[in-house]
Amino acid sequence: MATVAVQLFASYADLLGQSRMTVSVPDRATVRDLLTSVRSLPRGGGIPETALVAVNRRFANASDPIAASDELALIPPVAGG
Amino acid sequence: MATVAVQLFASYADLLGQSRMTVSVPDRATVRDLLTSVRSLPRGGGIPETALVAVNRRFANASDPIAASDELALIPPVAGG
Amino acid sequence: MIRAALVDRVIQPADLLAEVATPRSGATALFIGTVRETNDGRAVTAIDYASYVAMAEGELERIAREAGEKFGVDFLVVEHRVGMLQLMETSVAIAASHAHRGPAMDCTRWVIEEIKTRVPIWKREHYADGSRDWVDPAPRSEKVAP
Amino acid sequence: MIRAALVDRVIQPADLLAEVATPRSGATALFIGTVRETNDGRAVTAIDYASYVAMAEGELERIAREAGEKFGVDFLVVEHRVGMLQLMETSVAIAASHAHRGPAMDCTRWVIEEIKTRVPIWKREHYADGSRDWVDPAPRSEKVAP
Repeated sequence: MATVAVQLFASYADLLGQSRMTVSVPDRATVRDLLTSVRSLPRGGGIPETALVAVNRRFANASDPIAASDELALIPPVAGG
Repeated sequence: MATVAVQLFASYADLLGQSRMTVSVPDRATVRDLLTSVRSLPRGGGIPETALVAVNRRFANASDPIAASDELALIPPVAGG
Repeated sequence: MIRAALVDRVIQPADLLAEVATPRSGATALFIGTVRETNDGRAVTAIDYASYVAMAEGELERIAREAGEKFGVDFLVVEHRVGMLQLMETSVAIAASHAHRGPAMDCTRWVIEEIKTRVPIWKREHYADGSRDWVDPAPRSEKVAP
Repeated sequence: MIRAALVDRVIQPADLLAEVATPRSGATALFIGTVRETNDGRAVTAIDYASYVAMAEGELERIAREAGEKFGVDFLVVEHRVGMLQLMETSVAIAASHAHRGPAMDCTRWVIEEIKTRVPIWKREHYADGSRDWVDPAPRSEKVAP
């Protein structure tokens, strides 16, 4: 197991009551593992299994690996413009 | 025969050396007759058989009738914008 | 508010934007045509826009009205300038606003295409070599009615 | 000149137009997004735009660069505002100029569509009844990568 820091924004931040948190993920974790960990937290189930995740400020795929040194963020459906 | 006044613009005015002229057309003349008359004038052959004609400030069809009281104009290919 | 005009003064795009601004709109599209320094490989120094004024005004107004109906746009301003224009000056400006972006952008685009097809305006380009020519978009002379 | 920025001050569309003005261009297209008084039938009084700033800036710049390549556009400015905006204030402005109108308009349109798909910006609408909600364009949450 490893610990990673995750940023939360907008509705996801409201849902989990914080804009940054740390979660435990398996060794050699992927984006999918991160989402599983977040969703297992209290109220985490409100975040969709298919939520967008950014790794180092770029959108990532579910199978992309993550590391403790990565800048990770859960991205609610964007609504700019 | 009747006489009608025609306005000319841009390249057509340059071609015929005037911006307004009178031409003779048959009785019950159409737009097509007007063009035939204009094209029979000196240098008039430079105006295409299918030139655009406006009757009372609206584009007309070749078979539309014209009268001496109409505002007639030969419209070179437009190039606004 | 839908308005179209032929003008012989400088066009101020910001004024058109202000005219179509309303709390009912979430999207505004603006198109501007300007005098470009080259055309068909020749160096242009200015363009003289001539017009059959009485007809051009009517045609511009019809285009604006038709565009409003076609795209459900209530806020549309169109101005086309005539006279001698220097490089970079605005010859035409079209501003449309709508609740949503699709109609605002579609409307603006349709209006400029229609202007180029059916408004009796002609441009005489002045070239760096001292010559000048009427611009002739040849294919358009093929038909009698639009 | 291609430039994109996230800003927390008033956007001046006229400044963007001036930035893309050049004698090489014959056409300029501008798109503006503004705060609208209603959404989904609810009376809106203001919108708070939030952003993952570091990523949004990079994504805006990538979109502008991609648009420049895709449409052959050399003059493009994109500004998206964040923070609290009142009715009629501009949230996003995109100005593009090009020799010809097609690329200028296509480019502007493509940029706003991309912004709405891939830039991490969220809006919290404030309603006349005192409530407020994050705007959730539901279908977009279906996928993991854009």
